[in-house]
Amino acid sequence: MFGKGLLKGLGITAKHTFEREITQQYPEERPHLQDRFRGSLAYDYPKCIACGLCIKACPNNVLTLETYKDEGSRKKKVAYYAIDLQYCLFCNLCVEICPTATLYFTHEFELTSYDREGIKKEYHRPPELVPASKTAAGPAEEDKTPPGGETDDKKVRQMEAMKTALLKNPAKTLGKILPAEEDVAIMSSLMQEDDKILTKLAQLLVEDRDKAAKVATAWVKKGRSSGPPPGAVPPMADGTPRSAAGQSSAEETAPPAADSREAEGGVGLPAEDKAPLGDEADDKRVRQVEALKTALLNNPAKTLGKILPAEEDVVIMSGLMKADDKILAKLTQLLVEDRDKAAKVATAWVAREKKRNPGEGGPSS
Amino acid sequence: MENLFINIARTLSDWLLQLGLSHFWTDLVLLVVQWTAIILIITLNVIILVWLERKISGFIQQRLGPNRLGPFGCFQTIADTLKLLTKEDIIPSQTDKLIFKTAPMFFIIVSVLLYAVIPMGKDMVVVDLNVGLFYFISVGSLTTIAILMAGWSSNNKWSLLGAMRSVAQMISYEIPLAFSLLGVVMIAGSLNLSAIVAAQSNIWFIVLQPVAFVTYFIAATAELNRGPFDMPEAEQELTAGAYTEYTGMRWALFFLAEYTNLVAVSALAATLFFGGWQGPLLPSWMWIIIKTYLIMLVFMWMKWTFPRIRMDHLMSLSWKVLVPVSLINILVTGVGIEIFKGMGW
Amino acid sequence: MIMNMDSLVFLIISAFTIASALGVVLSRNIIHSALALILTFLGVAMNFFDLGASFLGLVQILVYAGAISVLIIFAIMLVMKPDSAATNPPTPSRDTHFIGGLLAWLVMIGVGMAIGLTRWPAMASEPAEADAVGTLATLLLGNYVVAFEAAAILLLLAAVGAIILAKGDENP
Amino acid sequence: MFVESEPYIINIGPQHPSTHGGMHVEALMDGEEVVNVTIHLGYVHRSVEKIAESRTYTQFIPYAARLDYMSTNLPAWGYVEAVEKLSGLTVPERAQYIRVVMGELSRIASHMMFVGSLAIDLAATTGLLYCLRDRERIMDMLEMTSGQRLLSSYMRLGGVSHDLPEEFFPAVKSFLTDVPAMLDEYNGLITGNEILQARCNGIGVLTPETALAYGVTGPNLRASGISYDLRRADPYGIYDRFDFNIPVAQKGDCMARLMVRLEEIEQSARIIKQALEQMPEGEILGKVPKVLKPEKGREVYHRTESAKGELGYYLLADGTDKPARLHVRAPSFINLMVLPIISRGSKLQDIITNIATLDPVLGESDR
Repeated sequence: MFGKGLLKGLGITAKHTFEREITQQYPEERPHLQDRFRGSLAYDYPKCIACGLCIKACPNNVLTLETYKDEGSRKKKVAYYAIDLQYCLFCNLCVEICPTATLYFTHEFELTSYDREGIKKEYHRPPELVPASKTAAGPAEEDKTPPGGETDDKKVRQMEAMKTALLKNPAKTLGKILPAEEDVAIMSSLMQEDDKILTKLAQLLVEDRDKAAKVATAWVKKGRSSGPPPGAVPPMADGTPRSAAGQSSAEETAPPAADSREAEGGVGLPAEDKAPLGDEADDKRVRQVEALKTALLNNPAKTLGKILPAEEDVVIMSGLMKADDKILAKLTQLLVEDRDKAAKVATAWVAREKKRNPGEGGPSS
Repeated sequence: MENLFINIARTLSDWLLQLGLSHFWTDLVLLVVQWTAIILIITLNVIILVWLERKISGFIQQRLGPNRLGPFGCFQTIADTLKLLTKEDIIPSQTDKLIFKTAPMFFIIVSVLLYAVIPMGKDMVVVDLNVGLFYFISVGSLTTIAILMAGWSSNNKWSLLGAMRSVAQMISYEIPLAFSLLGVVMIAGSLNLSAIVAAQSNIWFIVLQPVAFVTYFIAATAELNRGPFDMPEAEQELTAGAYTEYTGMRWALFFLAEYTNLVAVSALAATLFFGGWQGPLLPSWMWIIIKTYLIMLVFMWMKWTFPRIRMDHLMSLSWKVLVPVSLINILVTGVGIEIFKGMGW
Repeated sequence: MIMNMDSLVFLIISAFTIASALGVVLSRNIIHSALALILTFLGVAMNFFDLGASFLGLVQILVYAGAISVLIIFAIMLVMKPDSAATNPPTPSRDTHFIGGLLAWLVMIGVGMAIGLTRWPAMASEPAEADAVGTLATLLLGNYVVAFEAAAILLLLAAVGAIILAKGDENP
Repeated sequence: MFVESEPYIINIGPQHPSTHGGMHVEALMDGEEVVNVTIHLGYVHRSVEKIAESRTYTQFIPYAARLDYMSTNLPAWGYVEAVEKLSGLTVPERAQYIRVVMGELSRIASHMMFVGSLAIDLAATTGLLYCLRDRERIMDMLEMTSGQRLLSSYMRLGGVSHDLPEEFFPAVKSFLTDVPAMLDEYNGLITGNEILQARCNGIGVLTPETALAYGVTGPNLRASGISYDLRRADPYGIYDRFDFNIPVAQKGDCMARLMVRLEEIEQSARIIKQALEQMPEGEILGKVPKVLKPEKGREVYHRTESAKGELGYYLLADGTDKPARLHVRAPSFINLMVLPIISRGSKLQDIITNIATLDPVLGESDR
């Protein structure tokens, strides 16, 4: 009979109207993720042996690896590692091929960001592990060293590994320098509270174990007597104890590049914090100068027209530039720094040239 | 409680008379107040209805529906209305601007006019017209023109197709709609809606005229352009049909008008077949609200269950099924009335 | 003439009707003309309401404004030229203007004379109650049933003819 | 005098609610009647075949999984089998069974999406939501096994990437038990609905001759009365070990295409049940060389029955670790080509029904 199917459909919808809703109220109610769920791709810095298999396995060029070699060593080490998640297919091929389980998928799935840079996960060699001889030189020199350059030595890596070890398994590591179990507990709590102590201890352990033992014992004594650890500074932006974050090292918890750099900068090394930034500013300048140079050579009329009013002058000036690289370099620099000055200088040059070579504005010397 | 609104009106008119206004001006002011109240109630009601429709569709689909703004998400529609009010009002350059702008207004005016004759409670009707039912049908037919205006002036193929479909559909379905109501009119012996309500004091006409009710219900769904007969919008085929080019508040006006029509048609169904405002215990205006809402729930239930019918099936359903059925219903009703008269009822 | 409510309403409605009727004639766009025609029909219907003949007014709305004008618009749309801005016939020359005006005056005079000279039968009885649908029904289905049915059959034939025409030849 | 009318063009897509992706259908209409239909494709062209030439054999697996994203495991499966055939790899027994289970689950997911999208294309929104609700259980199972819901890239050369986890078995068992109830619900809400029947019965009739002439495959072909299913006609994998029916309908209209798919859901459930019973313990990944370099000049064409029809991969090796040429015979693309033929003379609304029942996936047809 016509209408039977309609009524049945109505019955089904009516039945479901009074059933329990299956909606998950997402931001409040977190979805149940399966164990194997593949969220964000993450990288465990200390574990990486820089074999490059993941780079080869990746179908979409998501991964970048920059390596360096210590002097006198054939072993490659990671200087810089980046995961550009915007191209990631989440195919699991890199994770499967990784021999040391450095790469793994987390359950973090809210990966949106306001700009492309935010999607990229970058892992730099921590600046605080740059050897003392370099860090002492101060920011001026540091500016010229690109972050993660190839001149750093293996202490950085050692110290990083030591730090991780100290945090992950304090009992075992500290047990080597502190005899009493009680002391180990105090020391590990001190370390967790104060990054400075941690860094210092790791450095000492790498450099001189005896000294480390002495210093550690002193700290423990002090800590036992005065309660709060010596020289405890208020926690910085990233000052939460790292082991408390539940992650094995800082790299994983800090996705944006700038953050991770700052976090790894540690407490005692403010100069290095700013170094990469200054570097970037410098980079920018260099790029600007480069671009301007090209513009001057390719299209002199347009660029020079802004500082030289007469067309004739422009022709003369462009001839000068082409003839002499020095003039070109000087002019570009002036243009970037101070346009007025550039105009003055250019006019002077043109006037000189005119005097020297009246009638025609060809190249002079 | 029963005479709440009547008392308010009476107090107001007494007060105005005391102020020294003549009867003419008092009536005029009262009329303005009544219409303002009706328009306000309609707008608020539509806001509730949109929320209700979204909630109902959510429950039917085992979802929650809007639930973020206010308790049970009941302020969601208000937020949406605000959004629509502040949205850019785009008028495409190749449109017939005059008609494009007036179409939504025409639609909403016609829809609001429908309320004039519906008895919203005991002695609560704006104009107690002697031919109230006929008024409802003829004014209701004007909505066609509004959709036609919208579709034609948009200068868009989807819009025109939607408008054409809508016109064909509405003209065809007016006939079974009017015919199905004739049975009720014959039994009640009047076109006056208050008289029809009064005639149902013993028995509701749904019992006497079940076939007429079913025909009316189907034809009304088509007249309302609601699923499964939502030809003019038909988003799967015509993107948004006659309303494709409309944005912001103009677009919202169409929906306001459609929901206004929904309420009017449901209220008419309640009046004609379910005893209107009659009912025990609760005040009369409460009863008509309850009945109207129940009928609207059925409309929504149907919309969210059924697929859309095809255009030619729609037409043949009207001409080959509904018209003959409603004609037969008129015949049977007439014979029935004569038989009952002969038996001396 | 004393201004009272009734005459005020009448004036407003009449002005509306005449304005929209002028719109029908003067508009350059034929669709606008057709839509103005709907407004004219509505104005006439309002006049009926004003006179207390609601039934007649509603018939005017349902049949003319609701159905006939939609058909007119349909017909226009189906045969319309692409340029809708100037679809009405072009403005006639001055001579045709003159002749047209003269003809219009003649018609008006003729109609006026016909109304004035006709001997209207004296009102037989009291006018029927306003909205007396019952009386109308008795007349249509009682006294004039043959004419009523004849008209119905005529309309039916017209409808069938239209369908045959629209369907076209099955085997052209 | 008869009314003469002028045909006009209606563009459905590329941005349109019911084109299932970026597809442009140009319909030449005479009133509401369709005179002709022209399909314009390429809006989702990703040059997948060219990408394959710059990817190693393994690296292409996730791209293959993105061809037909509605049944992600089936196109990936077809691809890995093609490569295995090309380089003579063997697949362990257990992996074969896991592939069958996951593949058939994907097929059910695709068909559920078909039923739901048909429902919403005919404006029965609720039908879609119920289908998606049930499909979600399959998605959960895919997530359990492979870690991804939609594009799981679960297949690997020589096997699969993960073994089935413990929690998978109760989930799949309860799903299989519920399949008849789900089908009952679809039949009540969608198939049994008279309006839908009126819109599908006798609409878009695809005759067996046309179907064969155009190379239509899969459920669309079987709905036209030709019992041709690669799982039976040219069994690949271990399909010869299972007992299942090939649903065939005779009419070739939209309703037949719907019914065939509904029955296929049932048959897939049967296959999964058998596969789970027969599944042996063992390895899930065969021995695969670290760098796969098939000899130069070897070529292979391998075809599998995907949810949409015969999905074939042609591979040509050039001695390196990357294929010299990959061609995909995409069933969606070929099936879609009959749309003009079955739409001519019907109504505008039937185009929508026809697109929905041909079940194209634009990722696959545009590649």
